[in-house]
Amino acid sequence: MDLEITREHLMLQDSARDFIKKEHSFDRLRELKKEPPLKYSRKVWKKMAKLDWLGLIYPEEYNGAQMDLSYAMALLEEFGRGMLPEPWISTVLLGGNLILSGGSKEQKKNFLPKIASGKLLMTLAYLEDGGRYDPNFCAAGAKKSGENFSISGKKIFVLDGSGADKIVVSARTSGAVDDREGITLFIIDKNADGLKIRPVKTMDGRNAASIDLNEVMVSEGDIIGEVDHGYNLMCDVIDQATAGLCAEMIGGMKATLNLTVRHLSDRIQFGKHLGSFQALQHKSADMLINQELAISAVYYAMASMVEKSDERVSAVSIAKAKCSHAYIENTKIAIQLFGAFGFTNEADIGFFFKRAKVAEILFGDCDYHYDRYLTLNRPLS
Amino acid sequence: MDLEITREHLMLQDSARDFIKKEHSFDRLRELKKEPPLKYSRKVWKKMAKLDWLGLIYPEEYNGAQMDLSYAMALLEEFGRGMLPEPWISTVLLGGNLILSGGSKEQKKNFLPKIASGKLLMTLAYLEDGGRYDPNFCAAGAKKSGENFSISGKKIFVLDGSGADKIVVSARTSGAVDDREGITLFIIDKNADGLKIRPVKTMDGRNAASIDLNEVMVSEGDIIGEVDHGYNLMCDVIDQATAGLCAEMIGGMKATLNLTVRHLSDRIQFGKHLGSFQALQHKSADMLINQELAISAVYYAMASMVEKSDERVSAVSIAKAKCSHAYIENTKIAIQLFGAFGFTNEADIGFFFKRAKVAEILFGDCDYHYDRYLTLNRPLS
Amino acid sequence: MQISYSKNEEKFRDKVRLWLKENVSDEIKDQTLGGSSLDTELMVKWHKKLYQKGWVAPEIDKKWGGSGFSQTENFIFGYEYARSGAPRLKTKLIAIGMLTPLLLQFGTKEQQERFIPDMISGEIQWAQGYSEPDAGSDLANLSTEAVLDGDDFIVNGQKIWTSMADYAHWMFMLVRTDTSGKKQQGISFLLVDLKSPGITIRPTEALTDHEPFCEVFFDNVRVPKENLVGKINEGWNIAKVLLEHERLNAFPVGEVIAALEIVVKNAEKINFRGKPLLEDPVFRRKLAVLDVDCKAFLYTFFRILSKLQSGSAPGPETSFLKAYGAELYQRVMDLSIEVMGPYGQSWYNLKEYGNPVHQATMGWVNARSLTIWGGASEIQRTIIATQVLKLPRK
Amino acid sequence: MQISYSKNEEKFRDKVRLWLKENVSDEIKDQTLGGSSLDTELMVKWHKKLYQKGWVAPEIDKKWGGSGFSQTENFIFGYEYARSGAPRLKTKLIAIGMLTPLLLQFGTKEQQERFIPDMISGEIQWAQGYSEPDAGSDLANLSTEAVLDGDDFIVNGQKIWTSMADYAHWMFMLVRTDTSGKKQQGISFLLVDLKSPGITIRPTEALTDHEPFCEVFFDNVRVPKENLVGKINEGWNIAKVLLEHERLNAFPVGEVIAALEIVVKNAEKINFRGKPLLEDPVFRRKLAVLDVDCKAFLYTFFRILSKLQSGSAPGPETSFLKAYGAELYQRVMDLSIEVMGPYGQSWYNLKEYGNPVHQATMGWVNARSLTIWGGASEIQRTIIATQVLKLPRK
Repeated sequence: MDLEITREHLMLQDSARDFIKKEHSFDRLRELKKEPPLKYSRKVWKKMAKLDWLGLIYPEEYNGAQMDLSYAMALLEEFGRGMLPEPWISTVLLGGNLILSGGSKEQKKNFLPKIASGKLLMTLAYLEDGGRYDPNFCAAGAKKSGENFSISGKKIFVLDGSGADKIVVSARTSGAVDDREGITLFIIDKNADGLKIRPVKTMDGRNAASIDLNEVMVSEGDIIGEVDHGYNLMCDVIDQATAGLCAEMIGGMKATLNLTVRHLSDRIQFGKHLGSFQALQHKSADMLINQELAISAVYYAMASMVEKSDERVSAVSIAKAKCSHAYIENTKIAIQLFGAFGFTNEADIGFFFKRAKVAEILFGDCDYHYDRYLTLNRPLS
Repeated sequence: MDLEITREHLMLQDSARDFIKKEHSFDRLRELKKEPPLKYSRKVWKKMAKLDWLGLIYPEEYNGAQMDLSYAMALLEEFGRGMLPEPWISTVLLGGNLILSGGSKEQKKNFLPKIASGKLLMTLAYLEDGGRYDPNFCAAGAKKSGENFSISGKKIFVLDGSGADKIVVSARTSGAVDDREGITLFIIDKNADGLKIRPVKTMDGRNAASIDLNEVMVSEGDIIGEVDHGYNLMCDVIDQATAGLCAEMIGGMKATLNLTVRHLSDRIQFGKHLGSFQALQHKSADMLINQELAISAVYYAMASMVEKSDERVSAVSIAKAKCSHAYIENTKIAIQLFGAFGFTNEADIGFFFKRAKVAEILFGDCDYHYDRYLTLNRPLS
Repeated sequence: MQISYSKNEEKFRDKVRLWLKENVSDEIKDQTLGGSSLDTELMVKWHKKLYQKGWVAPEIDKKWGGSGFSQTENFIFGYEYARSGAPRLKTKLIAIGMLTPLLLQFGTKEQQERFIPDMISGEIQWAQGYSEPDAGSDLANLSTEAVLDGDDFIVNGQKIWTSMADYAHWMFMLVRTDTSGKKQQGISFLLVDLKSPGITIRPTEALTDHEPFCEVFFDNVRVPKENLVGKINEGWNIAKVLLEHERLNAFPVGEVIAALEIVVKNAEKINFRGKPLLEDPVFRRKLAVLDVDCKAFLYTFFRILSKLQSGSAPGPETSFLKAYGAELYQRVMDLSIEVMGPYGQSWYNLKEYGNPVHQATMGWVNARSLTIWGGASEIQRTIIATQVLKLPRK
Repeated sequence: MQISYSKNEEKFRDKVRLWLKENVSDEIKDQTLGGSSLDTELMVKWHKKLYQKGWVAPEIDKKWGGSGFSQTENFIFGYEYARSGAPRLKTKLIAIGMLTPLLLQFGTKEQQERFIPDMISGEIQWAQGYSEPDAGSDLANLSTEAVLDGDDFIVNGQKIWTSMADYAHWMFMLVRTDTSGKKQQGISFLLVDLKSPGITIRPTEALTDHEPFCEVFFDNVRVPKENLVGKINEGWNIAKVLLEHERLNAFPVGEVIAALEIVVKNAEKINFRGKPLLEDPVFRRKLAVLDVDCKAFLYTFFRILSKLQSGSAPGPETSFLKAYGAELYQRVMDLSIEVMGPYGQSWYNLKEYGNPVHQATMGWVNARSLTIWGGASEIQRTIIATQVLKLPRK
């Protein structure tokens, strides 16, 4: 049993912290908010490539750093702490990861080195209207048409969908709308005929998109894995991204608590430091408790991912349920303890509050994961 | 719109308070706890009769005081505050009330004056193993046998079942085990052949019983209302008793808060009164909030009962859900604020804690009433 | 005891309900029922319409332009108003709810005549100048000073979180006129024309990306002596009365119930694994809890109303209404976002997607402010503990 | 990072599991798994059995009669032990968990040899004398005094909430030996034979109707000087170390998970409208929340264990475990009562009714004490705020 992170993880985190200090700030976020649709910068992205972060989990043969998922999570914790908006989860953990996990040798050679060098941005489009958070709900259809497939349908809340060069789209090649079988994954170019990418405003001021597919033609070579059998691959990759998101959320929680403690230690009311009021002390303690339990769950999920344990799906749901609850809860307390100032865009704390809400929802909210946990661990007879 | 109680209610409450001060104490409760199976005293009961409390809600022609249900609730609030264990709810609001609401003229003449004078104790037996809180779940069967009925089955947690002279028993005369139709109410004498009353220890040290019925013979004259149609009558009476119990719970909450405030105002730790610690102040404030919302719900339920409004069933479920939650929650906080002393039988506060738990469960817990509320107000399409 | 309305009350309710039904447009409801505030232009129009009807200030005498409603009518009106989706007037909380009754109690006849009618007609908008950088929850710590110089006060200092200062024409404010005694002494209550030279107004952006409040800087601003309300150095008592008014006004019973109905309507339309979400047992249970809590909250309002009718004044025990109401509203808003599933990420409206979402996410963010303004929940609980429960202060 | 056991660890776990399965009788489980404590007679028998196996004091060196387990083994053992339904030894918390490591750290060689082996064998039972009527949460306020008179201390005063004083042979206690300085100074740590003349013991009845603690009165009780642990007037530091041990010991991870499994088993057997309650969606949702919280709690224990293994000591950050663990256990117990429906009213066992209820109601009542003993939850949160988060004290 070993749930500690190593010196190598800490070194990676140190360099991430230095990078964020130099290249990023909350004022940069305030600027990016006003720049639709990207909400991040390709320049910073290229610099991240130079640090080998974009190929972090890819094999050396594709110019990757060949590190395991625990390093991705270590890195993401720092991104969460510093609120770095660059599309690391969507490109590296979703899009690229699908190719790494299920792609052909040729696809790997074609895509992974480009991702690692920062030249290619990718994402996954799987949510649909009426399907809530279920990846198996897939009405978008792909019809065989000679050697090719013609895809029509609509996907919503595609993470970093504006600006992605390639979008992996789940589409139904057989079966009923919510069957697990019959889903196929297609790589679609952003400039494909019939594809319309519409930017969507998200609460945290980041980048999402709705995409409409109107008879978009895709060749067989752009299928990841096998026809009809994309579901498991997709779920496994979403789980890895979820674990990564959880690590980001932990970083956000830590920053939230730090900011709050600093505020309580500085501000004076009624002749005393705010932080000396017992009711506020106890709320701060609750924040720590929420945070530490979430951290434990995420570390465990991370370790079970790295170990490819049978528990990993369940562990990811535990981690996401805990993080979804703890992050939004802690930021709510923080806003309250900051008082009126916390309710302004001048305070940094608001970024965490809004990010917490979006992160709570991304890849499924508490109820979705409680439900998934039950289905796995306490199946109905 | 008028939810205030009147001067007459207050006068009734004053006399109840005087009575309890004279005839009752927490040390009396400590004694009664050791006296199975009754857990109350017939002597005190007789004194209550002299004050016209036992016929409070019965018509004058049956020696009652002919007051509406709001007076019953005013009285019960004081019983709850003082923890009077006498079987008022079971005898007056359940047993006698069934006869008042659905009995024949002869039954009324036979039973109500005896109840009013303190000579007759009654109760209702309706819960069964496997039925949880549902009054329609009724496996106990009554078979027609000539002019009579032969009843067999088992009832559990019969309120004040030990010591009751007559027990009204719900038994199935037709239909499936959970049908609403086909339930008939029978008055059974405590000495009837085939009836076995077994005392059950309850957490609050009061009186409950399990009863076994083995071919108990009952004549047609001992049926309340019509054969097969006892369900609605029974539910209406249980609702009245539930509203009464809620009033008792309010009294208990008020006493709980008073005791807690007194403790916090007296005890000194770290050189300050406990009551000056902000975290404890805020918990006390939460107690008040819980209590006041429960009171509002109970007053509304009471008024809708008196007015026989269509809302009354729903209002009772709202009141019971609020009281069930608030009373146990407040007593838990109280025990915590009392610290180790609160965890002993020397402190009075423990009586409220245990009573709160039993009251939470009596006539259905929160979930039961949430469910009932939904069925009434947000029926499934 | 009685839970039903009298015939006359029922008639009054039906009249109010009908008028609101006919006059609150879908355009308005789209904005208000999601918890958001109304566009300025729509708001000005609405205020005019309501003023013509005579319903801007229900509790104020007709001679000032109010409705002169009885307390019961006032309650019925407020409840129906909120449930209808009619917008909360910009002047409601501050000008109608607080300053008008305050001027009626403490103002001179001249002040009343000069300010009240224009306040009700909406011609003059008011802002409130209370908080300062070092005087938030600890309001008595304020330091913006006013020094008498001939017939004028000279005001210097800074106010923050002044709602609508960029929109209002006048401001009422607390100033320090004496520093020698206890903090609570030496505070005065002034009415200030915001066009006065020396005033700088800087809007502050809230988490909603709107600018609902400003910083206001005073640099040797001259305020005529006759704009003092009450006696000099006795402004703290006035402020306290005003806070009571604020608490009762900050009791969003109709709003919270209307908001929950929106949640239900959305849950009816949203599909969850082949059925409306409203039929999902887990969702239903969450709904029942809120439903029951909203009802108990409504009944509490009935209870206080009964008390008012019988002539007893609501004292500090109403303090729990502000805290509980705000927290209940937040819980309803939480569920409103949860209902939306992935759409809960969206910022403002996503109507184009045919999703039954109004401006729920903005309303959700806005709801966080309810436990901060007008005495934070922590302050409310301390008031309950020390003033209602009389717990020792040390 | 690694979540699985090594081959050796797995072997060890299987060995422990097997022995417990063979030796924890149904009679014992009936009592323990409902949250209740074991009958004295059964407990004495069990202690003997466990002692013969050598497993009474897992973390203590074999030369004292302990098991000499490694830290990982110790953890595995503790977790399996609790989940099996084996009873918590009466000596576990106080004698094995606190006094033994404390004597090993601060005691003289003579004290160690005299007391530790008998403590582990169970021949000598110990009580803890800390709290006093005016020293509860504010422990340093204690006033029971010990005055040196020749080779003896003369002890006068009163202790309360001393667990098992009616059952124990010896007691360790904090006494005041100096009143001149700060409260925390002038406290000493004494070992006292409870048969000494001048000691009166009065059991106190708890809400469970048991008598788990006593008041102990000291009237000129003579305690030999050699029974002082550590230096005179330096007992507060010893007590603080001891509180750390108490916190780690008060971390009921196996217990809480075992308790939840009982809830599940009962919910499987209980009928709710024609189906097992375990299949009811609302119940399932409540279960999932607790399930997930229990798992996160377990993983936290793993995390601290990993830290211990890599040589870092758990500091005050473990304080949140006590508070959270106690509250989590209470929540599990709440659900355990809820599951039972009407049977939740019963006091103790109702086996005769064929109901799948052990001693749940007693366990439920008992659980309330967890947030009070060993530093109330409020104290724990203050420790977190001031010592971990370093918030200002004024």
